[in-house]
Amino acid sequence: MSILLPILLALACAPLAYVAGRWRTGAAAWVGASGALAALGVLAHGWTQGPARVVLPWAPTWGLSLEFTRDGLSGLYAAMALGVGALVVVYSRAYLPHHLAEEGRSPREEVRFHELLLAFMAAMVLLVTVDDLLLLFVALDLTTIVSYLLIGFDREDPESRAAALLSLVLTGATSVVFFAGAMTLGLQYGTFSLPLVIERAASNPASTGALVCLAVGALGKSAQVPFHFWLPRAMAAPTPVSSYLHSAAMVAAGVFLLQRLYPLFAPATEVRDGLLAIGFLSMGLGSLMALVADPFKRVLAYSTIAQYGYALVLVALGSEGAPLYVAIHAPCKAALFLTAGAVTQVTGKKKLSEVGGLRHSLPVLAGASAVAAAGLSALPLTAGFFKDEVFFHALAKEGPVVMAAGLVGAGLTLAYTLRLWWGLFGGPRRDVPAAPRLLVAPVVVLAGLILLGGLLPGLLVAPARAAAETMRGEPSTLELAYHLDARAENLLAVGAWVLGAALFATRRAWTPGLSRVLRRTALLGAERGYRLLLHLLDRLSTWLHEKEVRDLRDRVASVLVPTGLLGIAVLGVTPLRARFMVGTVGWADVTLVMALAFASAAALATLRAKGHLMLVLLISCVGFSLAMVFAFAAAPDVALTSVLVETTFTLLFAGLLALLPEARLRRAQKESQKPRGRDRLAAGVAGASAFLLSWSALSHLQAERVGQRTVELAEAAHSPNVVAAVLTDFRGLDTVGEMSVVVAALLGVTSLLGLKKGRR
Amino acid sequence: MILIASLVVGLLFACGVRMVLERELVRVACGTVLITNSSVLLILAGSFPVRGEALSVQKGWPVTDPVLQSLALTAIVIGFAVSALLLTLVHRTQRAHGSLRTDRLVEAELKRVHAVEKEEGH
Amino acid sequence: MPLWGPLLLPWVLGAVLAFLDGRRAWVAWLAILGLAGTLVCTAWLLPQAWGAQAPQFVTGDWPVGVGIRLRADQLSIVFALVSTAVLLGTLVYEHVAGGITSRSFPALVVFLGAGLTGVFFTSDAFNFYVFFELAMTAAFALASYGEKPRNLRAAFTFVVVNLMGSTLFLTAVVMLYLTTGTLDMLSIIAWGQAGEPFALVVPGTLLLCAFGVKLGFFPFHFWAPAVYRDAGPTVAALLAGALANIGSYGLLRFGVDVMPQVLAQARPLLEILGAASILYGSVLALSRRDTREVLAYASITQAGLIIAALSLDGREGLCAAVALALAGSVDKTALFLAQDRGGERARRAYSVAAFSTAGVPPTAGFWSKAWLLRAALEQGHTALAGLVVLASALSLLALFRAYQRERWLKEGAALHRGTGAVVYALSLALIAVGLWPEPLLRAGRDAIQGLGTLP
Amino acid sequence: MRSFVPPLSRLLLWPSLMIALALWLKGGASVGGGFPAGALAGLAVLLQYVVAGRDQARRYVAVRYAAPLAGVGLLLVVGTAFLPVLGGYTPMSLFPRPDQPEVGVGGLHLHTALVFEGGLMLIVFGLVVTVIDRFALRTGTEEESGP
Repeated sequence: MSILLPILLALACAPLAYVAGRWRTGAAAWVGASGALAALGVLAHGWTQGPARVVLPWAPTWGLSLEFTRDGLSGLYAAMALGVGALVVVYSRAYLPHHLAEEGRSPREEVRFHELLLAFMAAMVLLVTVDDLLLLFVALDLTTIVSYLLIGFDREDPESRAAALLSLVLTGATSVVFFAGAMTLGLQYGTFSLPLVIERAASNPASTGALVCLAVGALGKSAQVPFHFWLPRAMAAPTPVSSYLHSAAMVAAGVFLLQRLYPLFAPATEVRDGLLAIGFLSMGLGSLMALVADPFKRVLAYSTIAQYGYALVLVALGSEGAPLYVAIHAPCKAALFLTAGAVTQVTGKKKLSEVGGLRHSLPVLAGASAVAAAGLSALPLTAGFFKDEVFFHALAKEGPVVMAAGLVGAGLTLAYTLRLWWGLFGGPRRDVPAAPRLLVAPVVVLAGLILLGGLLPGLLVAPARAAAETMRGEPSTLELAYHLDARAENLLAVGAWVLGAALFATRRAWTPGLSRVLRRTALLGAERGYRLLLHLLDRLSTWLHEKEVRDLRDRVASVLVPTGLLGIAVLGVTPLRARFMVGTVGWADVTLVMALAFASAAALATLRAKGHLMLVLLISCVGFSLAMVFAFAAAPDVALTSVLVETTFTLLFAGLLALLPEARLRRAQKESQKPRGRDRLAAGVAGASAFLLSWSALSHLQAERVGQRTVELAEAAHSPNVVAAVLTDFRGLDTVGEMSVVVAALLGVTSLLGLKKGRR
Repeated sequence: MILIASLVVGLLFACGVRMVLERELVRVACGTVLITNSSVLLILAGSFPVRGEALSVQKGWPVTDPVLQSLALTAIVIGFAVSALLLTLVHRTQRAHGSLRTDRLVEAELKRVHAVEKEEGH
Repeated sequence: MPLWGPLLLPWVLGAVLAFLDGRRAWVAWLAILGLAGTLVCTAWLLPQAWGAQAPQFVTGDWPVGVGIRLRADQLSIVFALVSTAVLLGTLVYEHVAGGITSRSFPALVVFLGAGLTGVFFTSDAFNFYVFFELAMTAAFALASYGEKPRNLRAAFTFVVVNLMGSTLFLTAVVMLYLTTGTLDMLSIIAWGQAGEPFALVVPGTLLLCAFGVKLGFFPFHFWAPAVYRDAGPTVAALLAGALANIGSYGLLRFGVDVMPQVLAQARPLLEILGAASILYGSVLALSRRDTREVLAYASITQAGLIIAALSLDGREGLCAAVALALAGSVDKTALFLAQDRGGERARRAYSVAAFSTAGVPPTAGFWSKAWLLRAALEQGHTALAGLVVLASALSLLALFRAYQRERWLKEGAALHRGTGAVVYALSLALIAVGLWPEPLLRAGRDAIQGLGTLP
Repeated sequence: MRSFVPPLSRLLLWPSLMIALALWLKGGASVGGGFPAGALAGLAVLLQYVVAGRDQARRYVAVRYAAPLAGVGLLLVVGTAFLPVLGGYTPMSLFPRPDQPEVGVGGLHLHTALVFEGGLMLIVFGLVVTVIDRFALRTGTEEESGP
C-alpha cells in the first residue's frame, strides 16, 4: 500500500490546488507544492524499504491489472519529477501573475496553470511507477495531453497554439506507434505485465518491428532526431512549462521508457546501433544549433535535444550510468530555464543579443545559474562532472571513433553553456530592477543540490546503482569519485574543456558561417519534411474536396451506382448465375402481362413528359396499372389499397403543383430537360442491376414459405381474410410500427407546414 | 413470367432513378414514388408463380402468399407516408430557395461554405 | 422487467406527445422523463440478457415465423442502452440550450427512440425494416428542425439519399423472404446453415449497401458531410450519434449473426471499403474549416474503422467493431453538441471527445481503437494496423486544428449550467470508461458471443 | 351560375363515409380493412376541399381535429397491441384468443382486431386530411431566398 501512497498524493495535488485556488488564488501553488513535497517525502521513506510491487484488478476481460512498482528507476525518476515539480510550482507563483498581466488575462487563470502543472506531475509519477506496457502507454499519452494544454496555455497567441498542436501531433503520433509496438509485444507474450514480458523475452526475444515501434515512441517523446523540431517550437510556452516539461519531465519520459524496457532491447543489437547513431546525431545537431540560436530559451531547447542525445547514447550502449545522467541533467537544465524566465521577466527581453551584463544587478541569480551551467557542462565539484564521467566511461569501451565523437559533443556543450551564461550575465554592465526572491530561490535550491552532489558524490551512488540495477536487471558496480590520474575518462574530460574553451574564445570567428551552414541544412531537415508532408496532405485534401460530389444528383448516384455495380459483380462471381429461370407464361397470365406492359409504357413515358401535370398523371398511371397487376395477381387487398393511395397521391401532387408559383414551375420545366449522359448511365446501371438481382431472387423462390402456415392458422385467428389476419394479428407489430411511421410523417408535415404564420 | 416481372421491376427502377437524377425537386419526388412502386412490384412478383384466390381459406385451394401481400401493404403505406413528407419538404425547400432546381440548392450551399472559409482565412 | 417494457414506453409516450405542444417546458420534461424511463427499463433487462437464455417472446403467442419474435441478446441491449442514452442527452441539451422551437420535436425524438429500440430488439427481418423506417421517418422529420434554408436543404438531401437506402433494405428483406421462406432471423440462420451458401449473397450485398448509406462509409457517404454541416447541431448529434448506430448494428446483426457465410465471403470487399473510408475521411477532414464538416469526415473515418474491424477474421475484430460503434456514438454526440458553443468549458468537453475519437487514452475511444489494433495485429494484418495508427494521427491533427480556430474563443454562447451538464456528462462517461474499461470490454466481448449460432 | 357539383359533393360525403365504415368493419372477413377505409374517408373529405374550399371543409369537426384523431388512432393501435400484457398475455394478443369461442352479433364478429383497424383508419384519415389541409392553406409570403 505504501507504494500507492506517493502516487495517490501526487494525483491529489491538482484537485487540492483547485480547491485552494477557489478559496484564494495564491494558495493554489503553495498547496500544490506542499502536496508534491509530501509525496516526495513518502516516496523517500518508502524507498528505504526496498523494491516492491502492487497489483490491483482492473480489466479482467483483457487480462489487465493495475500494476505499480517501486524500484530504483521509478524512485529516481519520481523523485526528480516531484522535486523539480514542487520547485517549478513555487517559481510559477511568482512568474505567472506577471505573465498573465502582460497577456492581459485574468489573474484567476493562474490556478488553472498550477492545476495543469500538477496534473502533469501526477502523470509523470504514474508513468514512472506503472509496470505494465499498456499502462505505460496510457500514462505516456496523459503526459502528452497535459503538455498540449500547457504549451498552448497562452491560447490567444497563435504561435503558442501552433506549437502546442505540433507537439501534440508529433508526440501523439509517435506514441501511437509506441502503442502498436506495445500491442505486438503484448500479443507475442500473452501479457502486458512488464515483469512477465521481460521474463518471457529472455527465452523468446521481441521482434525487431515491435522494438522499432517502441523506440519511435520514445524518440518522439525525447525530441530526438528526426522528431526533434517540436521542442524548440514548444518554447512558446510560459517558461515554467519549459523548465519542467522540457527538461526534467516530459522529455525525460522517452529516455525513461527506453531504460524501463532496456531488457527487451538488450539482445537487439541492430536496434541499439540505430539508437546510438540517432543519439550522436541529436547530440551534434542540438549542440551546433545551440551554439548559434539567439533566443536563450531556444539555446536551452537545443541543448536539451543534445543532452538527451547523450542519454540515448548511454542507453544504446547499455551503460549503467544512463539513469544517473538524466537525473543529474534535470536540475541543471531546470535551473537554467528558470534563470532564463527570471531574466525575461526582469528585462522583458528574450534574446541573447538583447541582454547581457546582468551579473551586477542579479548577483544571486548569476551565481546560482553559474553553478547550474557548470553542472551542465560537467565541470568538477558539481554533480554534472559525474554525468560526463559515466558518459566517457561508457564510451571508453567502444573505441576511438566513438570516443572522439563524445569528446566533440562534450566540448560543444561547454562552448554553448559558456556562451549562454556569458550572454546573459557577462559583458558590459547593465542595470535592471532586482528579481523577486521567489523567482530566484528555486534556482538557488537547485544549484545547492548540484553542488552538494558534486561535493559528496557518495550520496548519488545508491540511487544510481538501484536505478541501473532495475534497468539492466543485474547488480551494478557503478562508482562515483574523483580520480586524479590519467585514465581515459579524465583525459576526455580535459580535452572537452579545452575544446569548449577554445570554441568559446573564438566564437566570433565561426558563428556567422556556422549559422549559414545550419540554415542551409535545415532545408533538408526533418522539420521541412514534416511541413512539406502536411502541405501535400492539405493540397490533396482540398483537391479531393473540390472533386467531391456536391450535387444532390451525384449524392444519389453515389449510392445507387456502386450498389448496382456491386450487385452485378456479385452475380458475376457467385455460381448462382447458372440458374436464372425464364418462367412460363400461361393463358392466365395474359392479363397480368398486359397490365405490366401498360405500367412499363407509362413509366417510360414519364421520362418524356414535359409538363408537370402530365408527369403526375403518368406517375399515377403507373400506380394504377400496378394496382391492376395486383388485382390480377389475386391480391385484392393490395390492389384496393394501392388504388386509394394512388388517387390520394395524385391529388396531393396536384395540390403541390397548384401551390408552386407558376413562373417557377415553367422555368424549372424549361431548364431541367437537359439530361447528362452520366445520369442516363447511372440509371442504366441501377436498372440493370435491379433487373438482374430481382431475376436472380425470383428464380430462387423458396417453395415452402411461412405464408402457408398463416393460411392454416387464419381460422384460429378468427379471421376469414388471411391477409387481414396477417396484418392485424400475426404480424400486427409491423402494422403498429407502420402506423407510427405514418404518425411520425404526420408530425413532420405539421411542423413543416405550420398553421401559425411567422413561426420559423 | 419470372423474366417479365423482373424486367418490369428493373425498368421501373431505372425510370425512377433517372427521375431522381433530374435537376428539379418535383421530379425527384416523382422518382422516389416510382422506385417505391418498383419494390412493391418485386414483393408481389414473388407470388406470381403460385397465386390463387386471396379470400379462400378452403383447404387445398391455392392462395397468393398472404405474408407477401401484407408486406406489400406495409411497404405501400410506409412509402405513402414518407412521400407525403417528402412532398411537403419539396414545398418548403423551394419556398426557402426560391427555386425548384437542385443546383440552386448546391449554389446556396457552396456560397455558405465559401463564406465560412473566407471568414477563417489565413 | 419484461422485454416489451422499453419498447412500449417510448411508443405510448410518443403517441401521447404527438398531441402536445413540444415547445412547452413540461412537455419536454415529460419526453425526457420518458426516455430516461426507457433507459432504466433497458438497463433492467441487462441481467436477463446476460443470463442463460436471452429474453424473448413471439407476438400473440403464434408459432415462430408466423408471429414476430422479439429477442434481446447482449448485442441488442448494449446498442439500445447507448442509443437511448445519446437520445436522452441530446433532448435534454436541446431543451436546456434555449428551448425547443418546434412543436413536434420531443415527440419525434421519442419516436426515434422507439424505432431504435425496436430495431435492436426485433428478431424478424421485416419487423426490423418497419422499425428502421420508423426511426428514419422520425429522423427525416427532425432533419429540417430549425427550418432555416440550410436546414431544409440538409433535410432534403438526407431524405432523398436515405430513401434510396431504405429501398435497398426493403428489397433485401423481401429477397431474404423469397429465398428462405421465412423472416425470422433465427430461422434464417438455421436455413443458412443447412442450405446453399451462395443463395444469401444477393440480399447480403444489398444489405451491405443499405447499411453503408446509414453508417456513411465510402462510397456511400457523400450525403453525410453536407447533412451534418447544414442540419442543426442537435440534429447532427442525433443523426451521427444515434441513427448511425442502425448501420453498425445492422451490419453486425445481419452480417455476423444472420449470414456469417456471406460475411466471410465479403471480407476482402470490406477490407477495401474500410481502408478507403479511413483514408478518405482522415485526409478530407484535414483541410476543412467548418468544424462540423471536420466532424462529418471524422465520422466517415470512424465508419471505416468499423468496417475494417468487421473484415477481420476471428472474434476479436467483431468485438472491436462493437466497441468502436458504441464509443463512436458517444464521441460524435459529445463533439457535435460541444462545438455548438463557444468558450472554455465547451472547448474542454470537445477536447475530451476529440481525444476519444482519435484514440488517445484515457478515453473510451482509446480502448475501441486498441481493440481494433489488437485484432489486426493478432491476424498479422500489419497494413490495417498501420492504417489505424495513421488515422489516429491524422484525426488528432484535424480535430485539434478545428479546436484551435479563433472563432472558438470568441463566438457562440458559452455552455451554461444545463448544457454544460449534458456535454460534461457525455465527456465524463468517455473518461470514466477510459479509466475503467471493463464495462466496454465486457460489452464488446459478450455482445458477439452468441452471434451466428442458434441458441 | 350555380353548379350542381358542390351540393353533389356534399351529398357524396356521407355515402363515402358509410362505405369507409363498411370497409373497416368487414375487413376481417373480406377485402378491406382499416387502411383503405381511412384512405377512402380521407378522399371523401378531399373532395370537399376541392369543391367547396378549405373554409367550408373545415366546418366538419373531424376535419378540424384530423391530426389529433390520428394521435387517438395511434393510442388505440398501441393500446390494442400492448394492453393484453396487463393480463399476462404477450403483446399483440388479440381477443378472442384462438382457443376462445367467437363472439358475434349477426354477421359481425366482435374482435379486438376491429379496434385495431379502427385505429388504423383514424391514423390514415388524419394523415390524408392534414396534408390536404396544410396544402390548401396558402401561405402567401415567400421565405427569403439564399442560404
